[in-house]
This record gives sequence, C-alpha cells and structure tokens, in this order.
Amino acid sequence: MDAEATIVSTALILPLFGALGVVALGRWPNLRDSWTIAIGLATFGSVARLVGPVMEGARPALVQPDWMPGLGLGFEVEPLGLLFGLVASGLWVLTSLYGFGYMRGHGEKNQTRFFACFALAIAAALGIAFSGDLITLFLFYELLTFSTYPLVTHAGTEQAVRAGRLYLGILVSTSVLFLLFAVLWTSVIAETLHFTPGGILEGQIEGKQAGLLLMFFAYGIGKAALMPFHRWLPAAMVAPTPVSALLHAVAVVKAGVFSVLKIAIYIFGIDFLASGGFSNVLMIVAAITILAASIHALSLDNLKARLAYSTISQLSYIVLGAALATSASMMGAGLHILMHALGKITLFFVAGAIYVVAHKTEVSQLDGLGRRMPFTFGAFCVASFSIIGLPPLGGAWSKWFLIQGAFDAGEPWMVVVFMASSLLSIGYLMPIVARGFFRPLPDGEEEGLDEAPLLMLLPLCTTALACFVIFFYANDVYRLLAPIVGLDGGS
Amino acid sequence: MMQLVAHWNYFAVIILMMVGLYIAISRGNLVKKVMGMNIFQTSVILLYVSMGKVSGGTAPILIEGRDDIIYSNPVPHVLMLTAIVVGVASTALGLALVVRIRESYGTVEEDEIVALDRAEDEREFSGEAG
Amino acid sequence: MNDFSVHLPILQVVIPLLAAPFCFILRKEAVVSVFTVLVGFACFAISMDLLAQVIDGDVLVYELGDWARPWGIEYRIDILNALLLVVVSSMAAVVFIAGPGQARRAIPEGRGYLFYSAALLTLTGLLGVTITGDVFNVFVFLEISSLSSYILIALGRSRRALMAAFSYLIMGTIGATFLLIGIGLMYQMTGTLNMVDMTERLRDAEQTRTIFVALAFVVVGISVKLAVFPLHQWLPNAYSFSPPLVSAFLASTATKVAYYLLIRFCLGLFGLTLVFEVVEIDVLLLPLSVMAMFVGSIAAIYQRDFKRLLAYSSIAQVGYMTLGLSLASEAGVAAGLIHVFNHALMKGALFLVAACVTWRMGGTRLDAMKGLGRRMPVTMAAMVVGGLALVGVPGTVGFVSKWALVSAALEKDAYLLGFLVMASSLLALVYVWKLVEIVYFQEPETGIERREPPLRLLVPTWILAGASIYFGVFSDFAVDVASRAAAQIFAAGM
Amino acid sequence: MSGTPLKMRVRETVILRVVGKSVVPFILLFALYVQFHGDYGPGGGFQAGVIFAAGLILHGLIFGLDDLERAIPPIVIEVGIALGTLIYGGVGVVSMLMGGAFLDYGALNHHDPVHGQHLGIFLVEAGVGITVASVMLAIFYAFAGRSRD
Repeated sequence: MDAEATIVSTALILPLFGALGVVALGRWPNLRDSWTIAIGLATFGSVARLVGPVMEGARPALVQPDWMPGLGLGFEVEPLGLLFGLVASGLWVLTSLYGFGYMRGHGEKNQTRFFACFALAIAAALGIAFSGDLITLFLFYELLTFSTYPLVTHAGTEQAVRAGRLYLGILVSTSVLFLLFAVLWTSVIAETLHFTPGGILEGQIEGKQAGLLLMFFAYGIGKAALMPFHRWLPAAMVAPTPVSALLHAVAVVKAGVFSVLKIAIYIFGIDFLASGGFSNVLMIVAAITILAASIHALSLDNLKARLAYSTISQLSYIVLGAALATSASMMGAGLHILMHALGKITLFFVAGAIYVVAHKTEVSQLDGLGRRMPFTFGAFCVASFSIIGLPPLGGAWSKWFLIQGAFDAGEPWMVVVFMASSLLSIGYLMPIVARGFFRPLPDGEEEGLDEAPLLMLLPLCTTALACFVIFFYANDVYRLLAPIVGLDGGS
Repeated sequence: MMQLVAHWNYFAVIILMMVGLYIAISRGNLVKKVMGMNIFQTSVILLYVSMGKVSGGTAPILIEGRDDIIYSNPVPHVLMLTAIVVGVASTALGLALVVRIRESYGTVEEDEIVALDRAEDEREFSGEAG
Repeated sequence: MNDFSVHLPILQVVIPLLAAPFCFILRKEAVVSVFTVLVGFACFAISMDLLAQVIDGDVLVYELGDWARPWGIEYRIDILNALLLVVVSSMAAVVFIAGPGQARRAIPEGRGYLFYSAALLTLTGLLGVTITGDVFNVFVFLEISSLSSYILIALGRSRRALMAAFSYLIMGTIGATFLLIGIGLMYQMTGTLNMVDMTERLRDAEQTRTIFVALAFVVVGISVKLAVFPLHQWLPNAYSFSPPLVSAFLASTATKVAYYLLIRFCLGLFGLTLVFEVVEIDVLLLPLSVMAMFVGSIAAIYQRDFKRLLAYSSIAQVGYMTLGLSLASEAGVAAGLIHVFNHALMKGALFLVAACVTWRMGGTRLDAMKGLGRRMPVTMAAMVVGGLALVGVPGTVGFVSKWALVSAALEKDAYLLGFLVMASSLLALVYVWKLVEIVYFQEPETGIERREPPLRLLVPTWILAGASIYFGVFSDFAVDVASRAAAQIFAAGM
Repeated sequence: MSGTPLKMRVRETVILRVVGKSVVPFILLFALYVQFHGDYGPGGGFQAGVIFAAGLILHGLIFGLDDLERAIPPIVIEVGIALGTLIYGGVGVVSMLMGGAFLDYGALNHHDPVHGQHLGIFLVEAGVGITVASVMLAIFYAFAGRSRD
C-alpha cells in the first residue's frame, strides 16, 4: 500500500473510530466532544493531504478483496470525490462545534447517540466520496440513510417518528427500487461497475434505454431530492438544526447530487450524455424542480421549511448541470456542490441560532431581530447573496459556469430557468434579511444585543466568511476539477 | 373403446382417487377428512399393485430348476408395503389429533371450530383495546 | 479411522435416526437435550465433511448393504445435496441449543424426551430426503419428516396448534401422495427407481402423456410441501401456532428441502428440455412466484402476530426461490440456492427471536411487543438484523440473494421481473419497519424493566443473526457453492 | 361416553371369554412362526409384529385395557419401540464396524457370508417385529386409554 492509499484508508476509518470513541466516552461530555473535534480535524487533515497528489494527477486507490464474487469494495480518490470529501469533513468540524452549542444550549437528551450517528454519517459520506465503483457507492449510500435515521427521529415524538418513516421510506424505496436496479442493469450490460473516466456505457446501450437508465439513476438517488421524491427533505425538518445542517449542506443531499454528477461523468461519460439527447427528460424534470421548489419556498412562513425548499431548488441546479452535459455545466455543477454547501449551512446555522436564542421559527416573527443579533443576521445576509449568486461571493462562480454551460449546450430555455430561479431566490431570501434589519421589533421585546452563544456564532461566521473567501480561491477548485470535465487547467 | 376397457384398473384408481380427494377437501367433519385421505392413499396402492401385475404371472417365489415361469413384478408390492405403513401412521396420527381436538374444542366439525377460533380472536383483540 | 470415513453418507442419516429411539431410553430431559445438541453438531460436522469431499465436482456414492443399483438403494451426494445437507444440519444444530423447555405446556411432566425424539426424526427425514438417490426412498423419508413435524406442530401452546397440525397433515399427506403417484408413473415408464438410471431412461424415452402426467403430479406434490402460492394455505397456521423453536427449525429447513426436491426432479430427472421447453412449466411457475412475492408480503403487513407475520413473509420468500428456478437459467437456479442458504439463516434468526419473545411475554402478539427494544435490547437488535436481511439491505445476506436473483433476471432480459423483485422487497421494508416502530417507538404497557432471555436462547439467536451479517459481507461461500451446484445440476439436466 | 358399559358387557360374555382365552395363544404362536419363517418363505417381522399385536389387542378388547396393561405395561412398549429400531440400526452399524457397508449382512461373518446374511436378516426382522408390535399396541393404548379419563 503506498503512502496515499494509507491516507485514504485513514480518512475512511477515522470517523468510524470517532463514532466508537464517542460511545466509549459517552459518560464524560466534555471529553466526548473534544474527541469529536480532534477526530474531525484529523479526518479533515488527512483528506486535505490528498489534495496535492490528486492535483498532480494521482488517483490513490484502495481495493478490498472481493466480498462477493466479482464485486469488491473499492475506493479511488478522484477530484470530484476529493472536493466532496473536503466539504464533508471540513464542515463536520464546524457543524460539531455548532452542535455542541446547540445541544447544550437546548439541553437535548441522548447526545452521545447523536454524535456517534453523526460521525457514522460522515464516515458514510466519505465512503461515497471516495467510492471507486457503483456498488461501493450504493453500500455507503444506504449506510448514510440508516445512520442519519436516528438523527431525524432524535426528538422521539410522534411527529419525528412520522418524519422518520417518510425519510426512510422515500430514501430506501427509491434506492432499492431504482438505484439498485439501475446498478444491476449497468453491471449486466457493461460488465463492470468501476468509475472510469469517459464512462462505461457508451456503445453498450441504445439511446432510449439509456434515457430510462439515466432516469432510474436520477430518481434512485432520492437524496438529490428531484420532484416528486423531494418530500422527505422538508419532513426531516423536525430534526434538531445541526441535523438539518448536516442533511442539507454537508452529508446527505450533497451525497445525492454528488452521486448524480459522478454517475454522469464516470458511468455515462460527458460525450455520451451530450451525444444522445436522451438526457432531455432529466433536464426538464430538473428545471421543473428548480422553479416549483423556488415558488413554493416563497409561500412558506416557517424558516427551516423555506430553506428546505430552497435546497431542493438548488440541488436541481447541480442535476441540471449534469444533464446539460457540457464541460462548463459540469464544472458549474461541481463548484455548486461546494458553494451551495457553504452558503446553505450558514443559513441553517443562523436558523438554529435564532431558535436557541429567541425561540422563533417563523419568518413573520423575525421583525427587528437583526438588530439584536447583528452578527447572525449579517452572516445570513452574506450567505443569501452567495446563494443568489452575487459577486464577490462564491455562489457567483458556480452560477456563471452553469449558465455558460446552458448556452454551450444550446438550451436557451435553461438559461431562462437559471435566471428566473435567481430572481425567485431573491424573493424568498431577501425578505428575511429585510425584516431582520429594517422592521421594528414587535411590542414588548426589548432592544439590545442578544447574540447566540459563542460556540454557535463562531461556526456560522466562519462559513459566511468562507463564502466570501472562496470567491477569490475559486481558481484552485477550478484547476482541481478541470481535468475530469474536459477543460484545460487554469483560467 | 377397447383401450378404455383394457385399462379399467386405471379408471377404478382414478374414481377412487377423486372420491378420496373430494371427501378430504369438501367434508367439514374431521373424521371424514381422515377417511377421505385414506381412500385417496388406497387408490395409489391399487395403482402400484395393478402396475406390477404381469398377465399370467405368479407370485415371484423362485422354484429351483424352473425358469419358464412368468413372475409378476414384486417391486411395486414391496413399495406399497411401505406406503401402507406410512398410511397407517398418518391415519393414526390424524385420528390422535382428532381426539385431542375433540377434547379441547368439544367438536369435530370444522366450521364450528373456525367459529370458536374467531370468537376467541375477537375477544382477545377487543379486550386489548378496551 | 480413515477407512471409516467412507461411511459418512450413511452416518449422516443413521446417527439422528438411532439417536431418536435412544432418547426413549435416556428419558431424563436434561441429558436428552445435551445429547440432541451433540447429535446436531455431529450431523453438521459430517455434512461439512461431505461438502468438502464433493465440492470439486466428484460425486459420492454409497450403496446400502453393498447392493449396487438398480437393486439396492444408493445414497448419492453431489454439490447440490451436500449444500442442502449443510443447511439442514447446521440449522438443526443451532436450533437444538435452544431446546429445553419448549413444549412444557403440551407434554406431560417428565416426558419432554418425546419432543426431542420427534425433532430428531424430523431431522432424519429431511437429511434422508436430501441424501438419497432413490426416488421411492425420497417419499419414505419425506413422510418420516412430515409425520414427525406434524407432531412437533401439534405441541404448540394453544389448542389451535392441533387444528393447524391436522390441516397440515391432510394437505401434506395429499401432497406426498401426489408425489407418490408421480413416482409410480415414472417407475412405470422407466422400470427403475434409481435416480441415475431413471434420468438416463427418461432422457431416451418418448415424451408420452404418462411422463407429462407424472411431471404434473410430482410438481404439484412438491409444491404443497414447498408452500408455493396458492398451495400455501397450511403454512401460516402451522408456523404461527407451533412452538417457536419448531417454527424456527421447520421454516429454515423443511421448505428448503422441498425446494431441493423440486430442482432435483425438474432438472435432474425430467431434464431441462422436457420441463422448460416441452411442458413449459415456467409459464405457470413464474407468475405464481411473482404472486407469492406480493401476496405473501402484503399479507404479512396486515398481521397482528409476530410469528404469523414471519410465516407470511416465508411464503413471499419461497416465491423468490421458485422464481430463480423458473428463470430456467444456471444463474437463476444459483440465485435460488443462494437464497435457500441465506433465507435459512435470517428466518431461523427471526423465529428464534420469536422464541425469546414468547419466553418473556408468553406470546408473540404485536401489541404485546410494544417497547421491547428497551426491555430486551439484545434480542431486539437480533430482530433488526434479521429484518434488514429480509428487506435485503446491503451488508446482510438478503442483499446477496437479491443481487443474485435480479442479476439472473436481467441476464435473461427480464427487466420487468427484476424490477418486481425490487418492488416486493420494499413491501418487506414496510412490515419490517412496522416491527421496528412497535418495538422501539411505542411505549410498553407494563414497565420497562430490562430482562433478556437465558443464554440458551440468546446464543443461537445471535449465532444466526451474526451469520446473516457475516455471510452478507463474506458471501463467497454461499455464492461459490451455489453456483457450482447449479452448474453441476444444469450440466446433468441438459 | 358409553365405553364402560360396553366393556362390561363384553367381559361378561362367556363365549367370547372362552374363545378369546383359547385363541390368543395360538395367534401369538402363529406370529412367532411368521416371524422366524421369514427367512425362507413369505413372512417376516412386519407381518409377525402386526399379528402379534393383533392377538394382544384381542385380549385387551375382551378382558379390558387394565388387564392388558398389567401384562404389558406401557413402559415396556415404549422401550420396545426404541429397542426394535436400535436393533435394526445396530445391525447396520455393526456390519459397518466389521468392514462392510451399512446393512451389509455378509460382513457379519467373515468366514461364511451366507451365515452372516442369515444372522443379519434374523436380527433385523426381530427388530422390525418388536417395533411394529410395540407401535400397534402403543396406538391401541393411546386411543383406548382416552375415554377413561
């Protein structure tokens, strides 16, 4: 095993190890939480150490002996997976920090189980990120579903159980019914499941069937929340806010769109996707999801629900990027994984902070709150701009490439969709900022600073800052992703 | 037509078989069910034994110095000896079960037993709800 | 000693056969129960040894009384029946561990040894059916196992067990007699009872109506034993009212052996051409399998009793197995056999969980199982493992089966079929999840005191649950053996 | 049910008692004949066992179950069932130990296989006879004993 492969295995095992440690240290909360952070930093560190080699073109691989004849557990780090791995492990540290503040500020029960499952979910997310073949991806995809289930039902209330049922029901049923079937189908026609640059399906399957297979994949990955299988996401809002952050920004949904993108690039191949015209259906579904979710978000008063629908809409940007199948759109989609993660996690952090401090959950209750919590609302404002796609924030880049991709693909209507959706996102995000800063506080509530606890404030300011910083470092990410989408490095 | 007559043994078997099967399935009385099962099994014994008969054949006991005797095939008979044992065992077991069913239900009529079971079910589950 | 190992095939059957009357002489239940476990493990060891001997494609032949075929009965072991022997004997060994105290209610004090005798006889019968190379011997052993299993079922707690056993007796006897008729017709056509001779002569024989009728009788007869939809009526009652250990044992062995018989007769004796090309049995078997998958699973969702739920789920699982066969491909049969092995593990584990629940709650009604997750966490964890395996979650044996089955379907371009298999496993998710919610999310009515069943129940439960995971991760063994068995029987069936 | 009065009546019938008493020994003797003649002619343990049990059952019908149970207690029957099977299987195992196949009677006597075969058949048939007779009686006991309690 060479040095890089060792790092890969370390990165995969560390979170598992972390989960065990959390369980073992459950009796001493401080020790347990420090342990989580230490493991989180170590994981992030080891993932980060892979950046150099991968940028230089190395593809560290790790193949386990077959566990079923012809099917092995295989890992291979490629740029897109590395990007997702960085996002997941990096945001894990911040979300953990935030989680300590939230859980303690809220006096939640079963914190040990919570953080253990959290670590397990990250392990699964990294497994997805580094998976070298479809079956490994599928295994970790399921592991992610089951490890996040206890998080969703954390409260243990009737409502939480019902949400959990929906969560598990949709994610497992789509994955078994469509994804596993698509995987099996692929294995039968292509006789391999390995992620190969340029795809493995070209020449093996007819256009119409390929379109069907693509839809099976897209709907099979229920975590990508394409309509009409998006209901689990808003339902899972009953979970504590750090979980929502995990679901919507770090692990779950990003794992979904990442898988879609990875399958588009490495199973279908950009050329094959672009050549057949069979991705039109997926394009239309994604476009409808973008617009419908945005419009629905406008009508929602509950802050977390509104953010959830915003997520659904934003995820379909990435799916649409994959379906457009041009180099620029793929690049935009890859960038959007990172940019949206930073922006959306900030928004959720803020929503949680508001809940912990002011116990408010509805948008209409937020009048004037920005003046009591200026940092929190400031961060919200920055992140919103990033989601909308205004420079100089990270979101601008991904949207730029996506729109350029739509032009390249000769799909003017899709350009319109992106534009319209941006306008809509202004519509559902800006009123929150405006209410917070410009409306007077309701009667009976006193002015004066009342910020969130430091453990919460720190992470959310960090991610907001990151939205800003990444704008200037986007070139590095571009260089990382360029080879796999068929663009020259550097711009 | 001749063929039908020549195969009369099969018709006997088939009629017995149908009669037995019909009784076993349609009768509600458990004892009759066992009887039907028995008739059904017996028909198979007939089938085998008639199958082993060679026309003009005699019992397959070897007699020294004679090789012009036609013997019937003994194998089906041997098989049926075993089948009879199996039949006896299943009849005995069936009747034993009927005796115990009669002891605990007080009846050997299937529909009454089903009604008793259903009543018990309803009592149990409604009692739970109340 | 080395020399003695040639007798292993007969010892496989004779050891449990002689152990059964020996229990009559030992009498003391404590002694008998230990003795039974020893016998179970002896059988298991023998079957493993036999499998190791034949795995490379050799066929072991043992002639009883040194009479060569066609005069004598011979035991004939190839990979297919060696695999089944391993499944049956390993399940017996594990389930027997949990033996003591199973039929206290039904058997008078001091006569518990009768239970073990019946169990050992059932084991003898099942092993005998699997190992023998003589079709009439199949019938005899089948009846030995059936008769003793009727007794075992009648030992259940409630009086309904009697009625369940009686219905099973009627259905089972009719099924076995059908088989006997079929065998008789086959004998009439070929003049031999030995499987090898019969195979040869059936291949050469003209395809007359007699053979078709024989095939029909044999298939229907076996289908009753196998509980193929719609001949499954006896199964739910038999499994849900019998003592839980008995259900665990029968569910993981009896239907499996019947499935073996179906394969042996269809592929081994009648041959691929006759069964799938001339008679086209798959035209009937395939839709029935699919119906079984859905009807069984949907019925399971609505059950109010844990064991009954499992029983209906078994009907659906039998559907997967027969589906594998009706694909009429090597991969399909291999998938069916993989599922035989895997389903034995998971259903065994789940029925043993039912035994644990019965021990604690006195019954397995679902509304009595509320909140058991906190009251007996170790047991319920095993239930979750078994349940996930039923659904086919990756990392469990269920996934391996489903993968193999769907791949086999897709290889035959039966895309819709593969999709239906997936869809039906979602139904499994529904009833498994119903269980999980009852056990973990509903408040218990009577305190939350934690008390696990004794080790003699807990250990076998976890052996099987652990195996459901182990063989789900390291599935080489099952997949390899099943593929070889399928290849061998297929070569023979050409 | 009306079992007891019937039994009373049977017991009081002189003809039955006399005939029964005189016939039963001959039935048993005949059973033994069938048993031991099985090597050479039609017959054997199976038929012999049934005849033997039939004789005893006849006795039980005429003189009452209690009477029969005094003569042959249920425990004896139970051991008989086990013993017969064990003899049968035991012969097989012994023939295996002596170097032959299971139930290879020839192996029982290395010097004269035919002699060994006689011995083997004799023992096996004895085992079958014992088991069959015991099982028949056990079934009779089980059913006849029911109506009393």
